[in-house]
Amino acid sequence: MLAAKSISKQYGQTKALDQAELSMKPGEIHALLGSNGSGKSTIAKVLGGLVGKNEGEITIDGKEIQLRSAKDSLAQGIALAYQDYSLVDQLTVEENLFLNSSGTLKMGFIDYKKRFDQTFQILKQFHISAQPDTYVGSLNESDKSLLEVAKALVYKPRYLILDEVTACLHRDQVLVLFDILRKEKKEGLSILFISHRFDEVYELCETVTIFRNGKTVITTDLTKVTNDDIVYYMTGQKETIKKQHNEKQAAEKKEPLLSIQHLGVGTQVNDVSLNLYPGEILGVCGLQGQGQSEFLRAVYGSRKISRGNIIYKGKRLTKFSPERSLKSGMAFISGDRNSEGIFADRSIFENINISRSALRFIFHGIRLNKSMSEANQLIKKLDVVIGEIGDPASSLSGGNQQKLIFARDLLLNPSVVLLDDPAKGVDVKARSEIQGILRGLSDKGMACIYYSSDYKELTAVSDRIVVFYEGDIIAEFNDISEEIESDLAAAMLGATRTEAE
Amino acid sequence: MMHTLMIRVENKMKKSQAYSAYIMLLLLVIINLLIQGAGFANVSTINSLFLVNTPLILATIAQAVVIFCGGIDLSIGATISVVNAFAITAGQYMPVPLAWAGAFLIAVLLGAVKGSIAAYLRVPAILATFAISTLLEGVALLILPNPGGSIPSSIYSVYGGVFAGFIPISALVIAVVLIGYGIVNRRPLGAQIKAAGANPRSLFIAGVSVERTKMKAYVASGIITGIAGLCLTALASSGDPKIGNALSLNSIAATILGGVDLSGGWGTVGGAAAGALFLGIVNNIIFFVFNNIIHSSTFAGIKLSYLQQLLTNIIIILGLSSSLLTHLKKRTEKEEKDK
Amino acid sequence: MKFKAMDKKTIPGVFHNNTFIGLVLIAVMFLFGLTVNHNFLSPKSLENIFTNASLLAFASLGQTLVIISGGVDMSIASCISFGAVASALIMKGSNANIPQALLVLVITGLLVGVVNALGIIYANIAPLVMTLAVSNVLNVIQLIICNGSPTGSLAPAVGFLGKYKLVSVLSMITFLLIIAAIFVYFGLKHNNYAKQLFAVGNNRNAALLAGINVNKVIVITYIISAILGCLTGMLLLGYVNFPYINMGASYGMLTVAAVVIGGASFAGGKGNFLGTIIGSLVLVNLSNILVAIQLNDAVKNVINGLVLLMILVFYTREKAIRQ
Amino acid sequence: ENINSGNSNAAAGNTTASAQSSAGENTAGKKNINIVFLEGTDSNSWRTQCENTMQKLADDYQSQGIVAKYKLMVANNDATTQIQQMEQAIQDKVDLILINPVTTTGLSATIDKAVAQKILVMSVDQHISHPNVISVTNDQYKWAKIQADWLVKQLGGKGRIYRMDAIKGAPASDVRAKAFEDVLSQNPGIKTIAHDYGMWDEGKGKQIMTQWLATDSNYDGVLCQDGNAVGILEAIETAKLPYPKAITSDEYIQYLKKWKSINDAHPDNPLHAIIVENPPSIGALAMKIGVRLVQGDTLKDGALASDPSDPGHKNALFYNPTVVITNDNMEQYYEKYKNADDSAYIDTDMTDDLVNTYFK
Ligand SMILES: Nc1ncnc2c1ncn2[C@@H]1O[C@H](COP(=O)(O)OP(=O)(O)OP(=O)(O)O)[C@@H](O)[C@H]1O
Ligand SMILES: Nc1ncnc2c1ncn2[C@@H]1O[C@H](COP(=O)(O)OP(=O)(O)OP(=O)(O)O)[C@@H](O)[C@H]1O
Ligand SMILES: [Mg+2]
Ligand SMILES: [Mg+2]
Repeated sequence: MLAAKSISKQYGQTKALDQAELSMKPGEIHALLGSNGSGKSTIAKVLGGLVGKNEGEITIDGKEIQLRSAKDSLAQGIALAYQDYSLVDQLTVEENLFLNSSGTLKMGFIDYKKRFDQTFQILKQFHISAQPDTYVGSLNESDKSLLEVAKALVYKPRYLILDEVTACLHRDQVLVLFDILRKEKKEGLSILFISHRFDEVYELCETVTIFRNGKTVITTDLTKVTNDDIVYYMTGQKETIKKQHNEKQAAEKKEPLLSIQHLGVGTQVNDVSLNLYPGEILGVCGLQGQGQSEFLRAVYGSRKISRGNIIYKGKRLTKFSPERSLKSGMAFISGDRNSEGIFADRSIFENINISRSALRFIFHGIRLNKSMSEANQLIKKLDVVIGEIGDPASSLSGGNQQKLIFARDLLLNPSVVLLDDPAKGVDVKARSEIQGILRGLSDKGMACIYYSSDYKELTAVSDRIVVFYEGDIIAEFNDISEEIESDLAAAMLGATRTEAE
Repeated sequence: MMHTLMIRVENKMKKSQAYSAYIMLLLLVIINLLIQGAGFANVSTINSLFLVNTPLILATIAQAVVIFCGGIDLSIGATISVVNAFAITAGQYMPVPLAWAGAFLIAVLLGAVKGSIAAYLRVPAILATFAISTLLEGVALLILPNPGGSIPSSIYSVYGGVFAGFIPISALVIAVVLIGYGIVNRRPLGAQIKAAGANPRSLFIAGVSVERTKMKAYVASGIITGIAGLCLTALASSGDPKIGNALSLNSIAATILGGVDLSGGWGTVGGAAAGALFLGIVNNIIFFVFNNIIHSSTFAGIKLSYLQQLLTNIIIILGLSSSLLTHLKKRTEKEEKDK
Repeated sequence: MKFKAMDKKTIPGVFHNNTFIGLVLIAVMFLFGLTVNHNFLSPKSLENIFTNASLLAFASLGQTLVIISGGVDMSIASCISFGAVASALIMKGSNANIPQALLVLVITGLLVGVVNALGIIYANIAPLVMTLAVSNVLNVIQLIICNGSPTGSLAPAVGFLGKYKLVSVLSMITFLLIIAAIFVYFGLKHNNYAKQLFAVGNNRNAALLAGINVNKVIVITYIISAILGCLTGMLLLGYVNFPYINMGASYGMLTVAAVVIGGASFAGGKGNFLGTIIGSLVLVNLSNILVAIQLNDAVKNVINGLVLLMILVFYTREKAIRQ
Repeated sequence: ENINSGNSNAAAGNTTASAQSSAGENTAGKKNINIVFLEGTDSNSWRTQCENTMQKLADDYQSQGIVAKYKLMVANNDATTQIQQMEQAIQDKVDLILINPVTTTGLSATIDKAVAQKILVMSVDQHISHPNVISVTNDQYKWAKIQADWLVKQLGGKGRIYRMDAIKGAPASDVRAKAFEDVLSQNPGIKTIAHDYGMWDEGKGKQIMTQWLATDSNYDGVLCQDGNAVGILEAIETAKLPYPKAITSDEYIQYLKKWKSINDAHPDNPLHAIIVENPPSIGALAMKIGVRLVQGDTLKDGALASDPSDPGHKNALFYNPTVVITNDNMEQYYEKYKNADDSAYIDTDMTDDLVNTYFK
């Protein structure tokens, strides 16, 4: 049994872990829950040897162990799949999997055939659509995420820690992964499963530990707690999270704000037409890589469009760039905050104000006091947990970073917001807050195109949902309720049953 | 049969990270053949091309290995000067083979020193090696205050000779180094070095010591630098404490010409060698054109020697831009893959 | 509001602060200089140190911006050389010709900056190598415009800027630097360009999606750097008093060192001009101490390298992977 | 005993013979000579002026039909580039290679190849230590000795001086430094307060001198090599200190003009300076000699001397500095040069009469 006892970790002013307790038993899948910034990733990294603890001890079967590097952890049989990956884009899949493994050596040299075969098997097992000699940089998010798990399993660990690996996976991929995990579990593997998706936790895990503010609140059997209990333990508040879905009648469909006609983007988007009306939240649903991300980026101007027209506020757009789109009242929010959202070394203040500064003449002056108070207001309104407004954004937890990006765009009062899986890795509470904010703004006339990898999230927030499949819209749902979830799931897999209502 | 072979070669080329470098080199060779004709394609021209450029080619390979692991070495030139100064000076007091072995070991040791500073002290390599290069320039002068000394002429005749009637011995040295690094690449270390450059955190997580890996890369680079220094000594057949200094910047330009990514983790040693050879051939063409084709001493009032330098640099910039080819290539490949 | 964070800084925090280490280092160097030569801190000596540090700081100003943007500009040295030679050629010793000289320097800076940036942005060439290649070209152009031997001379006004001493330790050049520093300090705090520059340097992709015209920022940055380089050349001409080929050659890597010792990171997104000024002072101090010590040139090189290395180890250690 | 740079049959003593015989067979009055000048760097105006005089001479020769082709190649201070250029010049079978070397020793193996092809190789401005190469240079030792002796005399054999050499390891700088040292060691009354290297960079010279003056302004003279004296005077003026009792050479016209203007400003207290020529026309001299050697002429016995850096060989042709400018004749030279460019150098035309003095 792997046990972490009263672990503390201090980052500058932030106490990421405060006497936290956690244990993993062989043959058990254990869930670790907590809101954004509660210290889940931190304890995972402590166990992985990537972060040094300040206090506390770690034991295996009662004996204390020292984890000074990832090498130590691997030697103790602990392997991790990281929330932000540990893959090298510049290397191939097989080089990544066997970066440090003697499993494929013959007399000290790489046995290429053996390595290829093993990699091939693994890719097949995980349903990853890549060749062993594909460069990892060219894989999409969900394949990377699966590969991250596969890489951890290559070490044949006794303890496997998975930090939000399902955050960008689709249902079918989740099922594949869970099958593999259950099989490993039967062979005695102990798994720690960190996630914000409760249904998956219920589906896979037996026991759960819940963190709040770096402390362990409870460790218990999952059968003994309800959804509401968990939320209570995570947040310390008794209120249930409200369903955000609004009762408002479908937006008046007179003048579309944005009209997209026969849009094509390279080979990813074939021929997409849709209208977006003021005040509506249009959900976009689809498996990973069906063209929805490219579609959103093309509308925003960061991908080149190859065919079709975009008519915005009655005018046909001719030149495209994020800068132009932003200036004309569009905003874009990506869920991939590390590479597309956050300026980690810059202050929270700068992170919030950057888009506004992009709107102005490049040498325009800034009135610090005015923007500072606006930023503070937004932070309060969005309930972002920060230290000082001058601290670097890297000092925030993932969910809070995501809220910063929302704050950045809200400052601009955009008329159209394009969202690419914006709540990826955001905890339930923050997610519902974000959805509340979006809803509030759309009531004032703002329109959204909202893509999410989680269709439950979509049914909660959208007025209307379109489904992308292989670069085309193959279905549209106008009446949103939880009942359509099964239809959505079917449509995502390409069931050509046009739900014209 | 022939056809499928061609396709296989072509595919392998396209997959190569040095794709553009090879194409560029080929292009330049063709241009040169068109200009100079048979004058270029004869054994003695080719031999002299390799003979003179082997130090640069090896320095570029050494530079590439350091760049793979996320570093850069501005002191390669000064290291080569130290090797040269030591080999010549020590050669006066001890048997020449011993002196040369000592000079070589110094380069290896210096590789280890640079590696420790970059890996363990974590000082940005570009500045650390800038400081080291100042230091080593002083050391070379201390070892050999004035240019001079000589080596047995037999060394030069071997180094400058040809094998089997048409293969330059100097090219064989390059081949040996390339094969040597190929062996490293057949061990996990090859990919580990690139991981250390591209994403050290991932390498650490894989349980491999980033510091040690970088160390190994710098030592490997030191070994190759040592060979480069000895080749330059053979070429010059004497000592000069400043002889290698220009190689630092030239080798960096050549690695980039060879398709190596300066930010680490991407490229091949073969590409690097091709990049260096590219520079050598540019010099060759420029000499030929200005010596044999252009017959006035000024052009539009500008001295030809200035135009000659201008043209050299412009060709180099064009060569550097050719990485555009692979860049576009990568982009389209990625787009296809996304599908 | 902005001082709040400062208040909380604990003592160990101060030790991680580059400005602080820099000042300590300068103090140590002053003391060491005193032991080598008891006049090392005389007003004249200080004036000389400050003036030379100011020249280096001017040369490093553009480099600071470029390094913040995540690049590096190796063409500054050749811009300085060109600036000196070209402005002497045009000024011909007369104040009336200063506007033309300035115009030519600015246009040249503009062209150099644009070419640098185009290569970096569109041909995807690493900044180090692209700017190095452009620098070679500019050096040849310097030779071409004066046909290998510089002619002309500086205007009296430029000589005044370069050599006039205001009071005791304060030369005109140092005074100009102080003004520039104040200007840049507020510029970096209160200007859109600066915010965008830091954002581009920190995360280029995110900057693009946040609506910043990334290419524009990069082009502007390299243009500023090249123009400032050319203008520094004019100032250097004022200081030295006459032009010669490759006057700025020694400034190349020193500007990079000054900026990085000043706390900027090669990864981009971090840095400030105040730090660069301190970095320049550290480097000029080192070189002046070496002038004060009586040693063989080769040994001086060795010492110079070793001390520089030590300073770098102190200052510019990158973060460990494990935290 | 086979440790010998290059041709094993070329014994140190009779280099004259081998250098000449290699080119001297049946070539009397040879026309259409092909010449390549391999220049190490053209990044200073001395070199530029040297190249220009050579180009002018080559144009003359070309119009007379003596020279068919004259080409200038620059190696940008890169030794391997220069070796490559020489290799190619050999492949092109030129008749005469003139070279201002990036490395004074590193070309020997390549030179052997040229010699084997009967190509005449001559070094310009810097000495190359190779038995078959005739180096045509200004006599740097004499250049420095004249000035050091003058300085000692000016100071009356005692005083405190600052000394600035150029670059440690650069042959000319080292030979001059040796001459300085030889003179100073015989004059113990002269005390060197500080010694540094000005890198042939006036700005660097100014910075060093300013620092010296800031810490110790009690000095009598400055013993410096060229490329620094103007900067040194600038430093003195900026520091508002009196001029030294004696200061040595810089061969810029600029220095001459500055000197004149100082003297004009203080007619009763002139600047005590000295200029010893280091003529850029040395390149033209080398070409003239080279062409005659290719044409089969023979050097006079005793024309060849040995260079201080290379005592083992007698393969140096020195140009003796004749122009020595002091306050006695400064006005006269000022008149001669007052219309020349500031960055030009004091020069001497290398006449055919002068060339004849080297030949039989
Ligand atoms: N490198 C760091 N420097 C400073 N503070 C950090 C660092 N990494 C994490 N923190 C802080 O430590 C706390 C715990 O962060 P951690 O990443 O463990 O949260 P988490 O539970 O994984 O959240 P999420 O669900 O958003 O991933 C947060 O307040 C975060 O701001
Ligand atoms: N027998 C082996 N089996 C598997 N991999 C090996 C073996 N020997 C070496 N390697 C791999 O080759 C690389 C070089 O090996 P080397 O033994 O020199 O250093 P190391 O194992 O990394 O370091 P350490 O000194 O910590 O053991 C290593 O990174 C390792 O991954
Ligand atoms: Mg986390
Ligand atoms: Mg080992």
